[in-house]
Amino acid sequence: MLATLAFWAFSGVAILSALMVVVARNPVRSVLFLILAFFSAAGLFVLLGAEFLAMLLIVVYVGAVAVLFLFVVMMLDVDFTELKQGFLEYAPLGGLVGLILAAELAMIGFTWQASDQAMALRAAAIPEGMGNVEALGQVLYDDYVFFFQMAGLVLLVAMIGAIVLTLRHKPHVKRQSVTAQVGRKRDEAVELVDIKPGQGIGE
Amino acid sequence: MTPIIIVFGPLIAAFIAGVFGNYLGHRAAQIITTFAVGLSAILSWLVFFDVTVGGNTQTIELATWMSVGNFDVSWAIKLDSLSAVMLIVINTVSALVHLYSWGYMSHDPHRARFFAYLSLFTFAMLSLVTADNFLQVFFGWEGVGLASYLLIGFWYKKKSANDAAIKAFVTNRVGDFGFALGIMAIFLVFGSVKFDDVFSQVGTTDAVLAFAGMELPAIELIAFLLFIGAMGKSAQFFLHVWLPDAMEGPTPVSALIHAATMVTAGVFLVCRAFPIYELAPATSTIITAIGIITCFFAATVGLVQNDIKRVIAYSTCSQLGYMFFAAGLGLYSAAMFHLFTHAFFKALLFLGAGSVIHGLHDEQDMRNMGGIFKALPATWGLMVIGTIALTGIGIPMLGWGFAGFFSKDMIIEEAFMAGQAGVPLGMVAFWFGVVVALMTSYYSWRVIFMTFHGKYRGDVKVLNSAHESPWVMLIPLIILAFGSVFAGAAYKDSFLAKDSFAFWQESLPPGPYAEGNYGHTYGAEYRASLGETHEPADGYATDDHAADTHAADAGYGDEAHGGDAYGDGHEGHHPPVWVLWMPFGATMLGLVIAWWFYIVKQGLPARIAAREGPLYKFLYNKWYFDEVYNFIFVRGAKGLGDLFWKIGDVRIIDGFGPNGFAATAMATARRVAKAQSGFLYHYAFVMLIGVLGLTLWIMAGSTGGQ
Amino acid sequence: MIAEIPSFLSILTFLPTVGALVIAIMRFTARPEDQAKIGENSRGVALLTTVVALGLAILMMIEFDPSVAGFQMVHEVTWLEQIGLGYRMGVDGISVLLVLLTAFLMPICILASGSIKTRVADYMIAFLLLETLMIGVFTALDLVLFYIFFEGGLIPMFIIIGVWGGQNRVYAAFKFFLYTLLGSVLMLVAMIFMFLEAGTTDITVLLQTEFAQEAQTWLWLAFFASFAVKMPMWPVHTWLPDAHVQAPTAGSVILAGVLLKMGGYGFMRFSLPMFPNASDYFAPMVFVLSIIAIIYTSLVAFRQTDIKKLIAYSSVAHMGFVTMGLFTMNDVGVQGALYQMISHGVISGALFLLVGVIYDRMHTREIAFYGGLVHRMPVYAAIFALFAMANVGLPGTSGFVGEIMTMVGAFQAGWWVATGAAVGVILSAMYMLTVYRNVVFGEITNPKLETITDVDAKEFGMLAVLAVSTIVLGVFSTLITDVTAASVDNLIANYNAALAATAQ
Amino acid sequence: MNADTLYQEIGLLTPEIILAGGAMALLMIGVFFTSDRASKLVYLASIALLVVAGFASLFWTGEGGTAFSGAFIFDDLAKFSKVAVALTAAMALILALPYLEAEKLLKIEYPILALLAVTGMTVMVSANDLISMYMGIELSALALYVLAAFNRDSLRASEAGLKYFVLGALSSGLLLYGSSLVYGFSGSTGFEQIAMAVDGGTNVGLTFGLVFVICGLAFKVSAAPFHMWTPDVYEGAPTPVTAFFATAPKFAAIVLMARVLMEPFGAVVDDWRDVIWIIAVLSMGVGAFGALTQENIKRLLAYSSIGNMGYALVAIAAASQTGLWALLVFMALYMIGVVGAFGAVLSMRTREGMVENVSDLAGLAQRNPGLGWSITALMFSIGGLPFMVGFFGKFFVIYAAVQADLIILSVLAVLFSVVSAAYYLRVVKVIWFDSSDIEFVPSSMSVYWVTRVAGLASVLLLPVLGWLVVRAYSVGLATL
Amino acid sequence: MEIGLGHYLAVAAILFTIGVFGIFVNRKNVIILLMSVELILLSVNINLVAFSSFLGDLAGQVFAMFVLTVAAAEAAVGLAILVVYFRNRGDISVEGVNMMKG
Repeated sequence: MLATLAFWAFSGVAILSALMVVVARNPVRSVLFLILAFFSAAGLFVLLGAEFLAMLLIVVYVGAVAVLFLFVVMMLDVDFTELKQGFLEYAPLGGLVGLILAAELAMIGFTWQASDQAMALRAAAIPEGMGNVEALGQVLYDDYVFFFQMAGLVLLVAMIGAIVLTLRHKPHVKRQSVTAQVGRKRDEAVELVDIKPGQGIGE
Repeated sequence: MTPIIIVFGPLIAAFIAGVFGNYLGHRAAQIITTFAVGLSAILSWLVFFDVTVGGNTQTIELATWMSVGNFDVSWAIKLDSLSAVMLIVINTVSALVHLYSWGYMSHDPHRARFFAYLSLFTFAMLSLVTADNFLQVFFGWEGVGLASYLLIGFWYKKKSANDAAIKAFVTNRVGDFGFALGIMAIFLVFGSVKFDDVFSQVGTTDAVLAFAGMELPAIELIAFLLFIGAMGKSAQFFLHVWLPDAMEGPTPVSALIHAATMVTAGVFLVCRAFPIYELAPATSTIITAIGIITCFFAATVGLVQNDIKRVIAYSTCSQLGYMFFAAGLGLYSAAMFHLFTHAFFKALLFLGAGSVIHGLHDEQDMRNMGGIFKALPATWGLMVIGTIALTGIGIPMLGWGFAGFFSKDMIIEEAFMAGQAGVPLGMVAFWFGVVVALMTSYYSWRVIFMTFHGKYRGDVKVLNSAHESPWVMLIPLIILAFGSVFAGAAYKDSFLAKDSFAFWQESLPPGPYAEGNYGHTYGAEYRASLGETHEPADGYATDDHAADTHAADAGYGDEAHGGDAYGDGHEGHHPPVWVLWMPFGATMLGLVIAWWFYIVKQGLPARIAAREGPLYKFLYNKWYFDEVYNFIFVRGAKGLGDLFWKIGDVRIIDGFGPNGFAATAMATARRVAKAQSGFLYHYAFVMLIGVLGLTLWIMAGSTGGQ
Repeated sequence: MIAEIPSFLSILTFLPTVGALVIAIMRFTARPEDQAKIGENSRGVALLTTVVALGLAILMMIEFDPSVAGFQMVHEVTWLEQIGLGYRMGVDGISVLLVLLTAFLMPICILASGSIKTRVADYMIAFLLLETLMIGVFTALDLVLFYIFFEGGLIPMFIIIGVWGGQNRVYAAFKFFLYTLLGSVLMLVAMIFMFLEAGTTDITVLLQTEFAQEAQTWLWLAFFASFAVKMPMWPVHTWLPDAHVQAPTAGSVILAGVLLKMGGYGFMRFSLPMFPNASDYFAPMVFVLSIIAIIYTSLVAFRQTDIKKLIAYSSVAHMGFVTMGLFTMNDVGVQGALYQMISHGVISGALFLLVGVIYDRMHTREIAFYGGLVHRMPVYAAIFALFAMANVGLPGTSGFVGEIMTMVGAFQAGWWVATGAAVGVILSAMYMLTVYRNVVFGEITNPKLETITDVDAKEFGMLAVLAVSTIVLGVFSTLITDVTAASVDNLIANYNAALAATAQ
Repeated sequence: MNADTLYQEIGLLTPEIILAGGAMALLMIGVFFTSDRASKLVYLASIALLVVAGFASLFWTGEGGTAFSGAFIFDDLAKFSKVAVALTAAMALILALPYLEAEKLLKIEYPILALLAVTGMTVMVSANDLISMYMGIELSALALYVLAAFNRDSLRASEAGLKYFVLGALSSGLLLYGSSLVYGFSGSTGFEQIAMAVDGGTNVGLTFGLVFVICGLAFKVSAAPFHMWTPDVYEGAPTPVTAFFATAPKFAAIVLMARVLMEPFGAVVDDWRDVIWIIAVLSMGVGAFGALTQENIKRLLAYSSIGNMGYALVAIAAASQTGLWALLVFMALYMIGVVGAFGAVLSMRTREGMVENVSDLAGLAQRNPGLGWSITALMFSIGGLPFMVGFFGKFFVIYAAVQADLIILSVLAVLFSVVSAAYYLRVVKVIWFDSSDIEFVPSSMSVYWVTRVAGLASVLLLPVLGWLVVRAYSVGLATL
Repeated sequence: MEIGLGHYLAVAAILFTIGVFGIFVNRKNVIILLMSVELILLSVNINLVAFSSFLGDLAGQVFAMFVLTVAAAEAAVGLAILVVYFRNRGDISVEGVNMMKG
């Protein structure tokens, strides 16, 4: 019973906050609602017995991704009041499409029927008497090591991409050059300039 | 070898004169062509005697023209009496016209070309008459059409000449259309286009062709289609419109082509194909009708024309009508006889007219002539001979007269006899023949009187410089005049009477006159000479068979057998005396009227003309044929052409086809490009619509497909 | 004998490509300042190549045995055995003359291109490529190979019309290309279907294959779409006047002389023998379309003010005789159609050359511009007269033989067919003589024509060759029909056998 | 799994290991040696790596098989595709170098990202599991997002990157959602297991999942209606990147799509054939009509690519061995055309800089005949006109379709090919018929030769074609 | 009422739809688009975990884990691109992102 209540609570909050993500006028609020949605989803994961994923969701998503969003929202410093118009222009049609889609998908969900062979075909049945984390750990570095490596590559790409796109060596920003500092020689350090009277130091 | 020289000599001469004329000079071109045609003429007389007297009919196959399955057509020279007659007519007149042209065309800078065309024409005509199959006839048929086109349009600077040339060619093509279809029908029915193969089968076929929704006996249909071709070439009613206009060509051309030879090709064709026509009574009746109408129509128009050549042209047309109704009535030999004599006197008249024109420096309008017989005495004399021959003056009971007397009167009388025997339209033909004889006489003498007699009405300067033609022009006239006087008397027996059985042999039935009067003696004699019995061995046209079919099938009466249909053989086959005198009387009456109008009451006709009465206008404008045709066919073709082009092709086919499709494609393209709005949310929306659409599709029918 | 080596036909087919490659190498290795010289040299190379090709084609004719109905000089290389594709060449009585015609017209085209002054090397390359593709169409014995040659020809022709054509050349080139492409893509689907049915693209095998009745109908229609456009038949003919008018002289010659024949050839090679039931079923439709084409386009031709367009429309009308003859399916009709194709190749080629002669001098094709040419150009006038008459179908010229044989054949199929066609014969005289009068006869009214010169030796030579061909073929038609007889008879026999088999 | 099997199985990943390891090594080198010269060396080394990886796949003599509990497969299809992907990517990199140098974009990240993207593609073509499919797609997609925006000072490029990213992410979402449904249905993510589950009968939930998966994949191959990003991204991204987009990723994605549809879902062809049918027709239509009005040649090529992917989908719709090998032949030949075409686009540099309008090609046949002839041949080849090799690609595709009784689809396909011929012709028309005085600066050796060789190949490859078809044919037989 | 698989799937479906809805209805701000994408991924994860739980199979969870990982990487790249875009244009209005069209 409690689980049922929890389900309704978590799912209700998740859906509402997801809706707010989309409709909130201020993007900062959107991000915060997104975080709320993630939390609720994490709750649902717990209900489903996937504790590790729930933790992951909070740590990775809330801790990293959502914060990243928040950073960017604030960094970009957009005048949000200008970005209001036109929201409802396509809303009726869009809403209709959305409703149909949701209805279809929900219908699929409620009439779900797995294949007869599904149980037999499972690749990694959840072992009895083992915690979720342990069970995942068992398979993650064994059967799924390939994906693990791939994930590493994906993250590498993301890293390279983020750097190559955003890292700038602005010409007017003075940066420390360690090698130059260390490799300095005495005779380069001081330049003797002979200043003629009445001319000042010109270029 | 001789026949080959006869036929191909002119071709080679034409080629030399046409292609190398500019290098050889006009003189050489004249000599070569005239020599070639002259040689042909002499040789054809030899062949003529060889064939008609010696009985040496032969067919020389030269080469294969087409050979596809059964459709086997040869280049051949067929020599029988019919073609031999045509050979002498063609070559004699042609040679004389060549000679005449030395003088007539002496001032023309393009003489070489002219002679080349003349010789080319001669070749085409020869290949036509010597054909042993229908397709070669068609070759010659169109070949003479081409030569006619070239010669009518010889003075290519004149727009009227060019137009006339095109008119001649296209009108002839209409006839050729029928002819060609006839050949196709022949091939369909008989599986061959060779005369021998076809004629040997005509009696045995009862094929029926569905044509234009009607079931017609194949023979009738073939006969009719062939006759359409003959109508075109021989300028019969409906398709006659080109002939008067063809006078735009130089006068020798008119003499050769549009009087003596080409226009008679239609008659030749009908005679050549007589086994078909004998079995086609309905078509024969049509031919008779058309012949009568043409005969009458052309004569009426000829009454009021002022151009000397046009009068003669209408006269030609009218005479061709005689020939056709003769053929339609089954009087093939009479038609051929008239063709033969007509060639002489009509060529004489044309060349005489040419002499006048030449003498008066290209004046053709008779209203600007008059009283010039002093300036052109020889021409006057020869023209008068020609006119007498044409009008057919002769003494009926004595059997003496000019050429036309024998041939034309024979047709009129035989028409009467046929009418008596119940041949459809026979009596009509007779009466019209008489009336037209009157008119012929009137307009022929009118020409003489207007041209040579009375007061001169033209430019005096012209009269002063008028001159008699040189000898080179007069000699041919004299020869033709000789023919005009004597050809009738000389060949009457051969063509129509007692010698006709031996003369025609198998190529033509000698006709009821010969059959009626001499059939029992000479016919039997001839048959005996061939060693034949009454049963035809293999040929198509033993006289007897022909006569039988003539009577039985052509519906000449219900009497038992053919020979007697025209009366009892022993009593002879003679029309009543009044019939004999009728044409004579009509002719003399015409002469008198002409004399009264143009000698006694000079100026009266001009006043009548000036009043422009409706009948006069109707006749003067040639029954308004040109106007009607122009409206229907020329304007019709132009209108349809414009309709198909500007509406059909441009608006409909291109408009809805390629251009319309291109426009639609471009419009679609613009729409697709517009859908590519650049907005992310649109793109996302399209994707979502896609997903939704596909899922809905799947839900709607999980196994839709295709 | 060289013609006995197995790959002889391939050599003949690809020889022009070799010539094109030679020119291409010359062109791409030359320095920019030498390009003009290369252009001139390329004429020589092209002429040499085409003449050698003609020589080979004549050898082929000598070697060809007209008494054999089947394919000869067959050359076969398996290429993709797994799926049944191959490279197969061969000729029979139907195709051999078309090969010869192509090879015969090409040197004339090269010679007639004297007025091409720009980008000559490219021009020659395009023409030589085109020759390979055209000959290939007639020699290919493989469905896919045929299609490649058939369609590939569009590319060089597109370039020829578009680069060296007249005012409205871009429109014409696009119309030509897309129209014909649209027609033939459907054929591609049909070909693939046949390929799958028969398991091979070998035409000799396909000729033996019997397709189901219903399939035949669709296949026939698909092929018809392609060939009807190519012929062109009414109402899909409208690309032709545009393409003809805009193409350079040699392009028009080739277009009329050879490209149009591909449609007729296609009917004979595919539609009739492979889908006899469908052909039989659709024959009345083809007759109707043919007759409409003959009469309709003749009337349209009558109203043209552009001389090339007039001849183009006249071509459509003459192709109407071909389609009519083909579907009569009797020996006279079919051989007549084949004859008409050859004859029209010569005659229309000559007519376009004739137009080219005056176009080169005056740069206009307006009929109204001309008049009285005979005064300044007597030789031209004479040759024009000859070909005008040949076009009209005067007996003694090759034009007549084709027309009469097709009509005789058509009369056997139905009187109305022949009657309709015969009306066209009248009309052809009307428009042809009218245009001849307007261009050649009369007084010179346009002062610009006072200085026009008569044909020169080169032009005369080309035209004379064509003139002699026209007349020789017109008088001795067995020169052609003897070659085609065995194959056509075989075609008809098989056709009738197939019809009889399904009738039971 | 133990060390032995790992050792055995890891051999199957040789190309991936070469590429990923090489990329990381080169990254290190590039980071520590920052001179332009070093960057160029890294660049060239990347090309070499791609070639090596390509050859490593080509000359792989082992048995092939699966690794990691069936998540990764190295079969003939994978082998063929890896060779094609690696080599076309190498070609794209070769083409890109002069441009990057000229535009001052030559940074080591470019080849590294390309290498990693190719790694992702090689994983895609070897995917035998929903997860490896997803990881492969994401690895390549993320790298491509970055590459699209690589010219970060260009608004166009960043807009292209943004659009590509947002829509790409959406498509990933679709794909994943579909994958989750499939997983839920079959109880497993492995393709073989899915095939077994599907074999036992389907239900609407699975079909839904399948449709979502197809939609996600259709985005990757830029098939309509998931094509909307393509023209904009092609136009906005730097030209060499566009060239890269148009080649290897398309190949990998279409092969992946073929594998997904034919292997795990081979038994339920009827469920998805309609979907592919519709997508194919839409793609061909959009490709044909969309390009008609395009002035920008990159945009034109984008539509062309949409259209050509439609043809590829026709082959997939055939769902047969024939379809598979026809697809491979088609794609391989299409790659030649695309590489050549982009080589041509990269040759369009005037003194003022790059130009990319169709009209800038005016008179090319005279000014620069080699390039003019090459583009002509390439356009006809891409358009699938005989006697170019591209014709055979389309021919076999339609062959497959007819064999599968998809007659209407084949007819539509050929009809659209006529419409699309119009714009290929327009390019040819501009090259040959128009004239202008724009003068291109001579292109660098690499671009010069790639363009011309591709141009020649599109005409003269016919003899090699047989070999290619036979290879593809055996792949088809071996795979299905 | 027993909470079954259907409920979870329905929740995921709604979240998914909201995410999709956010992408094509949003005109304001590109960042919202990125967040909508995160919502979609979240819905997928719910799906996967739900299936995993109801099938008793770990693969779903593993899958979800990788989705999370990739989502993080995607967010990083997406935001980087967004930053680049903002630098070039100075504005992240969705309406403005239509320089290329047609």
